[in-house]
Amino acid sequence: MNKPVTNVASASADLSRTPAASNNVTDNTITPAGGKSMRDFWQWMFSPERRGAMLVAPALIMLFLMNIFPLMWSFGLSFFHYKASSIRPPRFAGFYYYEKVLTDPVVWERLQTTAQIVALSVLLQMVIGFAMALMFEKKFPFRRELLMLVLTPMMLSFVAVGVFFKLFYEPTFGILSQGYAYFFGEPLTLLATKWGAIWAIVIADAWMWSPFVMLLVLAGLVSVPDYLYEAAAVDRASWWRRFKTVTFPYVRGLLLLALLFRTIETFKIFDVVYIITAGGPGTSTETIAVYVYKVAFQFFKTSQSSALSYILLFVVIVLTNLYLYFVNRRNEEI
Amino acid sequence: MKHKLNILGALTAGIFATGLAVTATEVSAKDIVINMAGPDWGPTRFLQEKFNKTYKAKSGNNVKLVFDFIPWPNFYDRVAASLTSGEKKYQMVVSDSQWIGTFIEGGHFLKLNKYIDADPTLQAIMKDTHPAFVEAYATYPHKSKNYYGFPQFPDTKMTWFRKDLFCHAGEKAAFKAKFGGTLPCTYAEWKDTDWKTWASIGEFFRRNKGDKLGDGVAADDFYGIAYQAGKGLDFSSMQINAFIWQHGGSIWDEANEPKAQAVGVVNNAASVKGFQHYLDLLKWSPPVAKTGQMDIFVIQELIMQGKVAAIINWAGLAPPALDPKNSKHAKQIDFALTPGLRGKDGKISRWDNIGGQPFVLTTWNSDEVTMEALEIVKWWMSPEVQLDFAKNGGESGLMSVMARSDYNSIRPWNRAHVELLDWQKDVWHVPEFFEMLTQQQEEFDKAITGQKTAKQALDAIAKFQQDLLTEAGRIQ
Amino acid sequence: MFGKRKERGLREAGWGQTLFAGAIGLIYFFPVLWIIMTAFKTRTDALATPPKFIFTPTLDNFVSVFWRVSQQGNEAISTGFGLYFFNSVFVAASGVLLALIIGTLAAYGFSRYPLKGNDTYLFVILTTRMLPPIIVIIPIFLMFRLTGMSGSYYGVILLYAAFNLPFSIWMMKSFFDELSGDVEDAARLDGSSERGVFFRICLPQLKAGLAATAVFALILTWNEFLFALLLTGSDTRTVPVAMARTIGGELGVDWGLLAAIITLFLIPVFGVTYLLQNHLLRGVTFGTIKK
Amino acid sequence: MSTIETSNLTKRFGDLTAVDGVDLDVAAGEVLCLLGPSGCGKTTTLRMIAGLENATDGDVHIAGRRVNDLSPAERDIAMVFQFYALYPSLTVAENLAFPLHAEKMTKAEIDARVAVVAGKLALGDVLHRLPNHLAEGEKQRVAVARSIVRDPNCFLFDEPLSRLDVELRMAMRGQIKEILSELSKATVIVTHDQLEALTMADRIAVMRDGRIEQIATPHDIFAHPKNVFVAGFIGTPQMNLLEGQLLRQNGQASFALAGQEVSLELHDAHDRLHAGESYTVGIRPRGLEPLSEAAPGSLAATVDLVEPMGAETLLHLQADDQDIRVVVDRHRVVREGERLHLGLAADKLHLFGQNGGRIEL
Repeated sequence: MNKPVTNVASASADLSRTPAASNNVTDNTITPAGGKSMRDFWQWMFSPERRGAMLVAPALIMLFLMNIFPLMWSFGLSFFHYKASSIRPPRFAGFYYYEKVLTDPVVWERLQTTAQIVALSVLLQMVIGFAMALMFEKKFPFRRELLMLVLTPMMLSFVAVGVFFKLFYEPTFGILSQGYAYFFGEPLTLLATKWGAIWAIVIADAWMWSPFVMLLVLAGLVSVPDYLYEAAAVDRASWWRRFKTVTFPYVRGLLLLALLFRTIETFKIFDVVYIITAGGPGTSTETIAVYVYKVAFQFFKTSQSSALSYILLFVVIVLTNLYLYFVNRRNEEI
Repeated sequence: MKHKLNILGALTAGIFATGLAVTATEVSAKDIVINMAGPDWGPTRFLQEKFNKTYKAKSGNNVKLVFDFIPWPNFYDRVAASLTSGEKKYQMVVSDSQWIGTFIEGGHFLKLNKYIDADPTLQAIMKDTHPAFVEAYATYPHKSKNYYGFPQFPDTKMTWFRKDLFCHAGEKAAFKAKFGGTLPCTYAEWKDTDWKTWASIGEFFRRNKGDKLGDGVAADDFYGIAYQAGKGLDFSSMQINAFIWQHGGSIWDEANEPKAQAVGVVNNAASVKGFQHYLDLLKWSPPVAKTGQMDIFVIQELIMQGKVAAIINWAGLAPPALDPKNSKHAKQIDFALTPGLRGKDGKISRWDNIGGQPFVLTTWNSDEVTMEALEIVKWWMSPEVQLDFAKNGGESGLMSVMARSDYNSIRPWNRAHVELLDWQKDVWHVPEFFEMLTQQQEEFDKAITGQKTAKQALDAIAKFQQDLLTEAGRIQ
Repeated sequence: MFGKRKERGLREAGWGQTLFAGAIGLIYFFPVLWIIMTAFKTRTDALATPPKFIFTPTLDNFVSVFWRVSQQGNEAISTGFGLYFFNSVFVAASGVLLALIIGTLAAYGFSRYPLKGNDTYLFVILTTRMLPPIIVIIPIFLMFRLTGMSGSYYGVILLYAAFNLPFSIWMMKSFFDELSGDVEDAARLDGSSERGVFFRICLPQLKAGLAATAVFALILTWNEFLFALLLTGSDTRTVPVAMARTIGGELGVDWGLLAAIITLFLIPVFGVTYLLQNHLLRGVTFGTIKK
Repeated sequence: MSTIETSNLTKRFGDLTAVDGVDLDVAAGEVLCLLGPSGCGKTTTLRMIAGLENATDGDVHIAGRRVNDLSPAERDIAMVFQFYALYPSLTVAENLAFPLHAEKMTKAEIDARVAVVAGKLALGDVLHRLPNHLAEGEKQRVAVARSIVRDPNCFLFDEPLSRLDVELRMAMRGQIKEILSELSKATVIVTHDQLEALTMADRIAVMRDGRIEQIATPHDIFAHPKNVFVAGFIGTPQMNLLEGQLLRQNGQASFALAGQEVSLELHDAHDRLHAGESYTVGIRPRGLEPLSEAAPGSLAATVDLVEPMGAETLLHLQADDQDIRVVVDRHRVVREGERLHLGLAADKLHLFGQNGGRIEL
């Protein structure tokens, strides 16, 4: 936006034509050309027109090496018959694997399962996160300390959460099951049915990540200007109206942001599922990420898993665009 | 090999390595490092510790064995990633028996026939290794004469039971009164125990909280029997295969490739009967059985914490059960043969699925490294080391060691282990094993959690395997 | 533009709110509390039925974190946890720091000197975080082997930096966007160099943003498992990988030991978050939300 | 010599021409105000002078030197920004010292200079506060102090007073003017507030749509607006601009204004006017005199609204749907609905041709 205008490049080009500069060239027979072109190159590179490019270059290079190159590699593989475990060289396959994946009912089933888990978990995260943010919005003694208690779950590893929640659900030893048995007389076998197992996963995941949503919402809440609340109070707005017209608009964008990040992350949910249910009972809680893991790493159907991943990427990109569309609309409104 | 942070990075490391190689050739005793991938648990830690303390290479080289201890839950992931990516990091690998086909066909595991043929010591070791181990741990194609590995930790399943309950006079009498048979206590009584008695045990020891149990009362709901019924890894196939084989059913037999079929074999009447038998017995197990999560660790926990009277589990998991730090009944747990199916002749069939891990060599090493690795194999398979291993929680693979008069008394489960070896078979070793295993576990789980009948599950398994193996060219 | 969304003073609620939030907070915190309690329990207590809330605490589990008994005899052998702990701190801190440095520079570039197709770049950067990581593992492995980075610190550090980069760029860019360009212009007029503008004018205003970005990146990196499992060697292994040792072996899950490791491993990230808590709250309005 | 010169200064953003061939010439010690409605290109012009914006075309000379290729820092100018642009992380004293770091000065010298300007702008009490803890007026004074702490070639102000309340604005206006006259540098002030421009400027450049409409002293601009835009823009209440056809001219010019025929005495301009063409007649609200009855050259209108302004009263009248503003003495009592006759004194008229240009009378 605010580009400073300097034209060092042209100024220095003038300079190099001065006698002093040409002297320099004749003085030394070996390095001057290199030295000069080096310096020119340097000046070219760091000229203001290229400042933006220079600033982002390290990041782009790093992302290219560490993310984009491997992605392109696997993208390429998705068009070949290839098994990572096999010594046979890849053979061209065209869109074979895309067709295969898109027509595979198993993939659609796994996507459906994933969607169910994502929908429930993200919804729960939004609700819990929002409720807790409202709770912490006001100032009260020990607010800092209590807030830390609530933030802790997201600092735990997936392994820790998975393993301990599985223990909580365990019918004999699990504290949840024992609590249930105390009231209902029989142990809780939550993981025995599809929906029980889905809820088991959703509870663990939502517990872990609601604090994330809470932080974002809280940031929105504390930025609502006081005068709006005062105005709402003067206008004798009901709690709900105040929430809808004053609070929510300030939080909506952040809520959408949380929604996007959590949807993308939950879409990839793997460890918690793998540890708590291993996809069971049967395959009823097997998410798409678990499925990709199996296909890629246990079955070594490298091409198929690559093709599948790219379809997933497409789905996520669509979701993201949708999200960005909403965010942009919001920014225009304000 | 220490990985230190090096500012100049890979380049310096490369030059440094070249420099080392040059200096190394100048002295006679070479530094040779054998990196070995292994799961992080007792049997491999023992190998490392024992090696560090006692191993001296005969060649005079300075041989170091460096274990990469990888947590069990992620062991396969780590090894598979390393091998298939061409990382070439490991010179030796502790493998699971099922994997070897995958990595042999991938060109990662070294065929040992030519080394065995050239070395009488190795020949003697192969001869002395129990045939069940050779078959399961060394051969590919399965049961062929191509050898690839040696037993690192051979494992079998056996019955773990609570002496204080099974040998309790009052309980014994009550059992007799109710079921007419003997509540097994001694080794001989357990040897005569079939699945019918096992079911009676399950029914007999089903006590509610507060009921009388042994000398006291049950502090919690108490159950009679449990065996593995878990969705993860192979935590149900290993037990279900036993039932299928004992009932005369079969799994797809890769030794008869390409004639062997899956449909009509995997789902034949005997197999279905065997699977149904397995399912029927689950009703006497703790409630976790209903969730399809009753894996080998859960049943271990159940007996250690006093929630169940008897289980069937691997010997490899037995040491903690005798450790009072982990087990509430460390003093009361004993081991016996697994129950089996009594035939018309009155004999008990005990076919079961073998466990444990072989270790193998990789293909990308210099001859020198390979020879040193084989020296380590010979050292490990030597009777003294094997005996010491058995004394420290392991099991020997050598028949000569197992035949020693004191072997059975080294650990309380050894007698059963040795006797059961003749009943061991293994699942498939073909590279498709993971797909077959995974799909089978899913279908078994559906039957365990009541979504399918035994027949439906086995039909689905047979069809899947038939299609998969036909596509792979293994069934014609 | 200015002061439009100034943080207002929080409204006061008294001890009543403390009680209410305390009750809810404790319920929410209960699983963590249970884990921490388990760290001080014997195995039998940990699995007791009915569950034990009052028990005789033991420090055995914490001893086991650092020492184990050898397979032969009864010598105490180091478990290497100290090294793993150091590795975790070192790798996470370096990765986050690197991502923060590179990400902040890039964010400054994207914010102040937009390129052609600026938004496209930003979007592509975001999408690199969207795939299940399992899919890029084989090529990354291969790359690491070619460059000799496998098992080294810098390999993982670079990977974690790249892993945190999209997030850092997005977050920092939104902070730069909220800064007034006038201040930078003023500095330019006052004779400041471009470097001076960035370091003396922009960065000091972004302390909160940097802190928030660092905390989020740290939380995401601290517990990273898959890449750590596959790309570290036995000397560079991090705690989450070493932690997995306690959930399968000859003993299923070693509840007390696992809980003890979780508890110890929670301390640094908890501490950092607590110290940066105020910044976190101010700086959390990141990403695509402007003003 | 501290001067600012721009010639043909142009800025295009894609298809949009924000600044279109601006020629300015500010002498040393002179204060030039760039005045115009928002979006007219005045701030962009200022930023191009400062070097914060790249000129698409044209030159900027500061102190006689072409500075197009120099960075803002090299141009040696001081600027006060609309939102003050105080460095939020530096205290007031550090803010004031900041521009001095670029000149090689000792710490003692810097401290001395800071003390001087702080004294001048009464900032002694707040030197150690952060900008966020200052009142609006204090921030403004810090911004001004920071600009004069150095001895730059020239000063640029971007809407310097727009964020102050009326009282502060008046005070600051005087203070800035005083300081500027002391420093006698070329100064450019951007503002949209004509009162600010009229009081502070030596000359005013009125801008619209990227062009300069008129540059002149405040008096000239007020007395001789060069075109309809300037006439309408300068002066409060706004000048009445009535468009009408010249019906005939015979010593007197008869215009059809607001549905009435109004004859005006236009002296020697007659021969430059043509019957049948449209003209705009401009007259300031204070130039209209309410008469009790119709007179030659008067305009009848109905009082619509009476707005007392203290010393005077502003009347809004309605004639054939045209709004006419008249300022009368507060003693004159007018009721809404009353019909008035407005006398148009010829010497207070401004006449503009069809192209909007002024026709000298």
